[in-house]
Amino acid sequence: MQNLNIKIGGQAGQGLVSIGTILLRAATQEGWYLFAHQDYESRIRGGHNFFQIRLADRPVASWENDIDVLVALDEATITRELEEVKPGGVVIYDPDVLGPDAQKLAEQSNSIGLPFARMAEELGQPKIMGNAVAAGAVWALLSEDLTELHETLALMFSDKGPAIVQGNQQVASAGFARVRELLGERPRPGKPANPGPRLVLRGNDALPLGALAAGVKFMSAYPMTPSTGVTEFISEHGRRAKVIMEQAEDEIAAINMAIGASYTGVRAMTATSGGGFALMTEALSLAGSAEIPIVVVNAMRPGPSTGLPTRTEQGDLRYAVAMSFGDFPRAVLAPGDVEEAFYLMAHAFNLAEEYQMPVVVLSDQHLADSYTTVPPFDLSRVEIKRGKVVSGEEAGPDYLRYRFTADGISPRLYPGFGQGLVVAAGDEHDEHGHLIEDAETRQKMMEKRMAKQKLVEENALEPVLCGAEDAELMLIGFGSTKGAIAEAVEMLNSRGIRAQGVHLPQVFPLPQGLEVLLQKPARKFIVEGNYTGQLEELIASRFAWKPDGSIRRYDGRPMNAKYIVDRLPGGVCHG
Amino acid sequence: MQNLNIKIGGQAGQGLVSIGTILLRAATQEGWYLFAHQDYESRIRGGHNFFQIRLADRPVASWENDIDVLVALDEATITRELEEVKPGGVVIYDPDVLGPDAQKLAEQSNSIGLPFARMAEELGQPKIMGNAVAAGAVWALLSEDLTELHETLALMFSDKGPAIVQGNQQVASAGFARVRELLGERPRPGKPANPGPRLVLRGNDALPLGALAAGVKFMSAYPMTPSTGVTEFISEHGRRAKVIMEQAEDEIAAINMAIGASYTGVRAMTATSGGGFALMTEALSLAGSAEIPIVVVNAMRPGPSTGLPTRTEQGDLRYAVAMSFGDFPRAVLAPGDVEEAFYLMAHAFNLAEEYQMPVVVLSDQHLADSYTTVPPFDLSRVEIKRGKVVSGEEAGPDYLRYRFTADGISPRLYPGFGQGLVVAAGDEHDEHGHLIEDAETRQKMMEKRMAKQKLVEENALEPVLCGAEDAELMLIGFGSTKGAIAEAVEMLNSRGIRAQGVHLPQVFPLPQGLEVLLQKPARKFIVEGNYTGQLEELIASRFAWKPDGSIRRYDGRPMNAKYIVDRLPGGVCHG
Amino acid sequence: MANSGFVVCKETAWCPGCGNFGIVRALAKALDGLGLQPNEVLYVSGIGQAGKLPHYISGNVLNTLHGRTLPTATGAKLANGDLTVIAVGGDGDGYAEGGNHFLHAIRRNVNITYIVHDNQVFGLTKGQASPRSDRGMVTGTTPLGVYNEPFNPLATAITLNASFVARSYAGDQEHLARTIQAAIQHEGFALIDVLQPCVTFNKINTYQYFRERVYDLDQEEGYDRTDRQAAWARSWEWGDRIPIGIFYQIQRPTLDQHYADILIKPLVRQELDKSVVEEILDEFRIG
Amino acid sequence: MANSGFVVCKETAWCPGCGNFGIVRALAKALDGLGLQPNEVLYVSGIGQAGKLPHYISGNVLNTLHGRTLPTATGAKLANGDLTVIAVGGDGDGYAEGGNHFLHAIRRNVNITYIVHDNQVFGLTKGQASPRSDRGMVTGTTPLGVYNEPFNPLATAITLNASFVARSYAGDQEHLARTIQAAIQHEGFALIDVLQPCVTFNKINTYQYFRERVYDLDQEEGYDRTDRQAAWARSWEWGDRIPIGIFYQIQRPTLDQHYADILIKPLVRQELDKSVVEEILDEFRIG
Ligand SMILES: Cc1ncc(C[n+]2csc(CCOP(=O)(O)OP(=O)(O)O)c2C)c(N)n1
Ligand SMILES: Cc1ncc(C[n+]2csc(CCOP(=O)(O)OP(=O)(O)O)c2C)c(N)n1
Ligand code: SF4
Ligand code: SF4
Ligand SMILES: [Mg+2]
Ligand SMILES: [Mg+2]
Repeated sequence: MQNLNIKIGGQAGQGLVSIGTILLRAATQEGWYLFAHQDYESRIRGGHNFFQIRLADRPVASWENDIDVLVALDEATITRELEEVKPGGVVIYDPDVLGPDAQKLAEQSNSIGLPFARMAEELGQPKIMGNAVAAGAVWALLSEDLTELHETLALMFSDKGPAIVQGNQQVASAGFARVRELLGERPRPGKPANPGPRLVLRGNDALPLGALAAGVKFMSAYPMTPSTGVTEFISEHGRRAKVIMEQAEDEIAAINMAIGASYTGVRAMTATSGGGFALMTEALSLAGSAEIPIVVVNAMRPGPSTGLPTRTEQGDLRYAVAMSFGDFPRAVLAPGDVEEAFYLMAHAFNLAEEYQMPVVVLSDQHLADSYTTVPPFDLSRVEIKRGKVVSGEEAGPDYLRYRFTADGISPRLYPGFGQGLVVAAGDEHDEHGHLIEDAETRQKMMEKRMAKQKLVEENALEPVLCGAEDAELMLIGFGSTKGAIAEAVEMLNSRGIRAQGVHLPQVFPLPQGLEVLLQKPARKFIVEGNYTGQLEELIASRFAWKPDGSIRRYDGRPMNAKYIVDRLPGGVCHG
Repeated sequence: MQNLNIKIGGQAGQGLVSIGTILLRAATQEGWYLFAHQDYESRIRGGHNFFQIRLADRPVASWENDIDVLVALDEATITRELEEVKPGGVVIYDPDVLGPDAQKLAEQSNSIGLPFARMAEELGQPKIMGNAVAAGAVWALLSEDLTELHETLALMFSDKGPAIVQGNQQVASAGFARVRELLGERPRPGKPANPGPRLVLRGNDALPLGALAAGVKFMSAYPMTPSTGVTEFISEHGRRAKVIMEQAEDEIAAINMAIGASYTGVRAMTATSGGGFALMTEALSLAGSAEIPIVVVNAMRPGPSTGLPTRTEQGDLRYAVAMSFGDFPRAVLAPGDVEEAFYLMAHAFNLAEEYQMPVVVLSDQHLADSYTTVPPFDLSRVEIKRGKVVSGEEAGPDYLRYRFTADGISPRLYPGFGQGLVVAAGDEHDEHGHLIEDAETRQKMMEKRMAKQKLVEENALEPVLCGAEDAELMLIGFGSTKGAIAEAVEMLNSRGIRAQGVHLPQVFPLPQGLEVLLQKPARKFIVEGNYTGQLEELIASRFAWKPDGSIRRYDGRPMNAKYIVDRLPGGVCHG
Repeated sequence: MANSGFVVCKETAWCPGCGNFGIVRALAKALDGLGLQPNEVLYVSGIGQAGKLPHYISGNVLNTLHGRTLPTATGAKLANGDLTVIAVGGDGDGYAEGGNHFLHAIRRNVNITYIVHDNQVFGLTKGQASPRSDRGMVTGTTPLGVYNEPFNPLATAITLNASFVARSYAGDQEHLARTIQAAIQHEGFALIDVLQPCVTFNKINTYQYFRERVYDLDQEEGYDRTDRQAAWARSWEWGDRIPIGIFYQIQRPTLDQHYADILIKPLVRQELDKSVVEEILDEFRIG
Repeated sequence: MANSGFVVCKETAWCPGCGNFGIVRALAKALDGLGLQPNEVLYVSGIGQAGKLPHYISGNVLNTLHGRTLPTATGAKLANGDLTVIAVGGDGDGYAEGGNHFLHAIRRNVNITYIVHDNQVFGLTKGQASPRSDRGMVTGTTPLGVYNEPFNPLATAITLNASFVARSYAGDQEHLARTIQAAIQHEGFALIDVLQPCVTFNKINTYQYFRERVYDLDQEEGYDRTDRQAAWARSWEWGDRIPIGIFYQIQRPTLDQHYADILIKPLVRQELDKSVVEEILDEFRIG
């Protein structure tokens, strides 16, 4: 595999996301596969952020530590990130923003000083086009010519008019030319043979796209990082796709609005994070009791409390599984990458409607904000299963919302669609939906609801495997560690250790298939992004089982293959 | 043991709680031990409720099915409860409220018709004194004379003036005389030799008493059955005990007010149930992150959602343990009876302050509303440990709220008590309490907080055992099943089965001592009041262990010894 | 309950004599009078004695959580505008636990009717103070008497520019039925705060108390219900005379009008158009 | 930060030019002017750009959750009335997530000062609409433009009979410092809604916008700040002229006065009197 890692560092508001976005689109256009992740602070201007892109000649699913090209928009990028640059790597910095010490430091490496904003201004363009200068400069290390970069700029700025497009192209060319001039020809990363059309998306794009593909009609949400991207995506495309996205006054209103909409018969969702997720617990429990489908995206960030709002963690797993006073059926899905995010999101709506229950989709900041190249999504793979729904005639006037059935699923009637009345309640109720006090009905109604949980479990998504079947070592994880685990497994296999990766796209209820895997003779490690080992605990509670070891991270940063492999016990790694 | 079970049935608002309360106080006065539980609907008038008292000559901890005396204030009591009356048991009913069919039914047993209200009126007293007539009637089956009953009435109505006291005494005597006349002398339940002074309390009295003994200074709450009794108790005694109890606009405000108060250095608490508990999750997480002590009483009722508001269940255990996005230290206590409720509540405040964390006390409707005779509480056993607190001088101006220490506990300074400034935050922070973004500080701060969790675990309350040490059968439970399990164990031992009961007053973190018990050769059953086996799951996740069987109840009603023993596998019970 | 006429249940969990009976009867009368069918009506309620109302009258029911009446009703109305949505709850539900939603539902001007059973007390939890309790009222949580400034829902709603703000009285079913009809016919958010005696827990604001005080603003010569400032001023009258009637009514755009582009028909009757999703996906396609 | 004078931090997480700088400076000036020491002051804040303020000025800090500023501040003040408690947060924090607490904190009239950084937008989450956003404002969540009726915090507070209701402007530090001093000196709940330009996300309500419009009500001849109806009416002025100053101020009992029996000294300075607990226990003793 050929790889190239570009890291763009600077302050919030300096344009590093623009530079990154230009580059990742142009690079995809040019044919590379890529993975790009973002690291930013909970502030709007200043601080120290970075945007890191890994290009490769085949699909990649995670990030690497060693940097080939560092773009420094500020001094901190030099002082903090320089040590990550590989021997022979290139540093492109803006000399206008570096103090003398940092400049000296930068100059020790293979470095180029380009005054991005000044160059733009000297070319008669606004300062802000310094971003395109930087993009052009990096592009010189990637490509022979400017075609794809110019095309990307044209596409990205098309709504700003031709002058802006041309300005950007002009300054990008200048940046390109300067680097070419200073560094001459350098080896370029290999490209895949037949790349074909692809999408380049973040988790926060794929999740709402999955929802749209599944026919979501109503969303309500209250902004909270890192889930806000999902909300804004649905807002942006709502008019065209005929979806209402109503900003709520708080998360409690958000989920209750969605429940109200869902009750009438539309697919409805909300998205949130951390504290907002906690505030939704009571309503989730209402959805469980009243058997109203609802999909909740929870994009995890490090807790407890406000924690680190813009960082990543997998610390809400225990909570997502446990979030109710009292028992009711549910499912918790945990997509591991952008492609899975799309299809699982659609699946979540099917589960919610087939079992008339809440479904939680666990994302996290790392999945939400990281771009990956993926094959175009296949809408024909998105089957829409709306569960047991009866028409007005079928239902008749004697319709019972909570009719006792063999599988615990009572056919839904949409209110107003027939003579039957649809009575739903969160209080304990009888088949009609009216309130009860007696022990017998209570017990039957609990058993009816929990019968559905059994079905959900029987149909749980099986683990996704990679690596060696006859493994001596197994890495088990869920959610956004999928790519890191896959690459760790590859790394281990390449070192002669037969390793297998087990990714759990469904964490609750856990699939039966996992038990079989746990019985394999391999040494098993659980890899997860939290302090207490929440996945480990979940598996232990279900299968009365303990792993041979665990690899955890809880400093707010994502894992990658190196992080995992470095933490395997010595005997394993060098054995 | 000698036992007598009295059940008073009727509609809400008919006075069955008054009758029950008169009787339980008079009976305690007379020397008996008792256990009394209540069953009522989520309404204010009407429906069918009962109040059941078990008298005995030694302490009792649970209820029995077979009724010796049934008092029927309405028809439903006859149609629904008559079958529970033992052969030879007595039925006292009000003929004025029974239809002819029910009256016929009632007459089939050893029954007495007494028109309670009419009798009161005929004696020139208001209708409402019918309650005292009924109490007097029952008293005739318990005692030779009216002394203790009259004294009780005098005490209970003293604030209403002598006329009311005398009226009640007069009509009670009339009820007493009628029964004596109709039934003649009957065997009376035996009494303990030297009863001595005792208290007769509900869980909802013992918990706030424990809080007062622990020096709680501030409470805020929003009413929710079955926790409201705790709130109203503190309200009632607040002025005298110098405790503020502020009714909040919602549960979110309630816990946040308490956190605000606690931050300044007072012991603070809240109480809630079900949905209200869920709404407190985010703030609990704040208390975890900002290291602010707080005690939350959650009185469980059957969920999910509004569920059965006035019934009992143990379905919030999983939630109490898991209630946070992200990890932070905490403890969850689960008192099993009135006495334990008092001492554990006081202990909860010590834990909260010693480890600067939230502590949840799980009660439930059965514990909350059931009266038990207990020995007077011993305040000298209530030690107050306020944890590491520094004075203004000790702290100095360089005080750091989150100073890194070996055990993870940073000494508290109360704001305004010295030159040092007290900076607390729910966002991730440094030793000062100021916000941070870097991975290193985050990791250290997580480790600091979680170090406390380890201490909490090491000092966890050990299981409370009863029955045979060399048991062949073990019953494990938590919370309000304690009495039922103890009596089941007794029943089994009396049948020649060596049984042991294991009650867990602390459910999180579980004590090490439990593991030792789990290794004993006995067949082990987990007894709990929920559908999914939340305690079982908790033990499984901690010790990778599964029981031999489980006994559960989830119809909203409390367990007792018979319920448990009946559900043990045949081989066990008759083996 | 069948779909012909609005039947009121005989079996309820309410206390005999409770003001809630007047409300449910007036509601049935109002709905019958408007010629609606039960399956066209959706009651959304929270938790409390008031919140049980939907179970006692024919229609579709969504009985949710304490305090969450309004967002749930808003979602339902946005998803199926064909339904006549009636939100109903207690004063605790609406003004304590649900206070935030009260503010923001009004700002949205969603086209629903909101009936608040205002008994000035928490009924179901046995008589604690509500935001509407009179000063000095002694309850289980306020042994020193209620201290807080009583919440004035009418003044607050007018301040938030609610498009229909009324008060009625459970003891006057005619007036209440008429007010409910006007509220349902109003395009936009309509609040009716209904004075509702709680015979068990509120010994201050009784039938007699109200009988002696209420007068009908609708009959008041010269009262201009489009004059916001006058309406606000009038809403403070609470003493020997207590006005009932429509305090304030204006026309302003409703939330569904804001979403007119999307709501070409009710959401629940719109099929998924996969081609639009393809179109959006195509915008992300590269190469 | 040490305990002598109120130092304002140089390092902040705010954007250069943000209105928040004016607020923190005015606050320091006000506190210095009142002769307070940092350890006597407690700032309670929620989450948002505004909520970070306490970290940038000397004093005690309780930085809580988004929207929960007011109940936390209320609890702190009740437990230690010796502290000067200043609640501070954004308009999203206070009027969206925290709307319910806004209503009820005012009703309680707890003796704290509440400073709202009103930038009419959610700053920290990158510019979505807040309840204060002008109609038509296009944001990430309102691509069709803001539709809801803007929330008027002053009119609402006056309706709730808040005892001190003011508006100030971050661009006028003198006025703001003066208003803060008056608020702190006021006995009871004091609201200051501060017009605060967000230079990054709010391109409508800018420094220039306000500079052209604000005028000082405190200088207005004949304005009677105890006249509630007039104050309410004035609070609607938002156009070519935008008033700043104290709109409404009255004396009414405060929450700690209600608890005077208990608060013979601050709760935090009261020792537990075990004999009272014995006394209560004794009442339950039988035999
Ligand atoms: C989240 C939550 N908090 C508290 C409760 C308990 N609760 C049920 S009804 C009620 C108040 C009832 O008062 P109101 O809304 O005025 O209705 P009313 O019974 O007076 O008609 C409360 C506090 C609850 N069910 N859920
Ligand atoms: C419960 C919860 N919901 C949402 C958020 C995300 N959040 C943080 S700040 C904020 C809004 C900020 O707006 P405002 O309060 O006006 O403060 P500003 O940043 O504009 O000063 C939101 C929605 C959160 N932290 N917690
Ligand atoms: S408690 Fe009050 S409001 Fe509730 S039903 Fe009884 S009288 Fe009506
Ligand atoms: S985003 Fe706006 S409010 Fe926040 S710091 Fe920047 S300018 Fe100020
Ligand atoms: Mg009420
Ligand atoms: Mg703001």
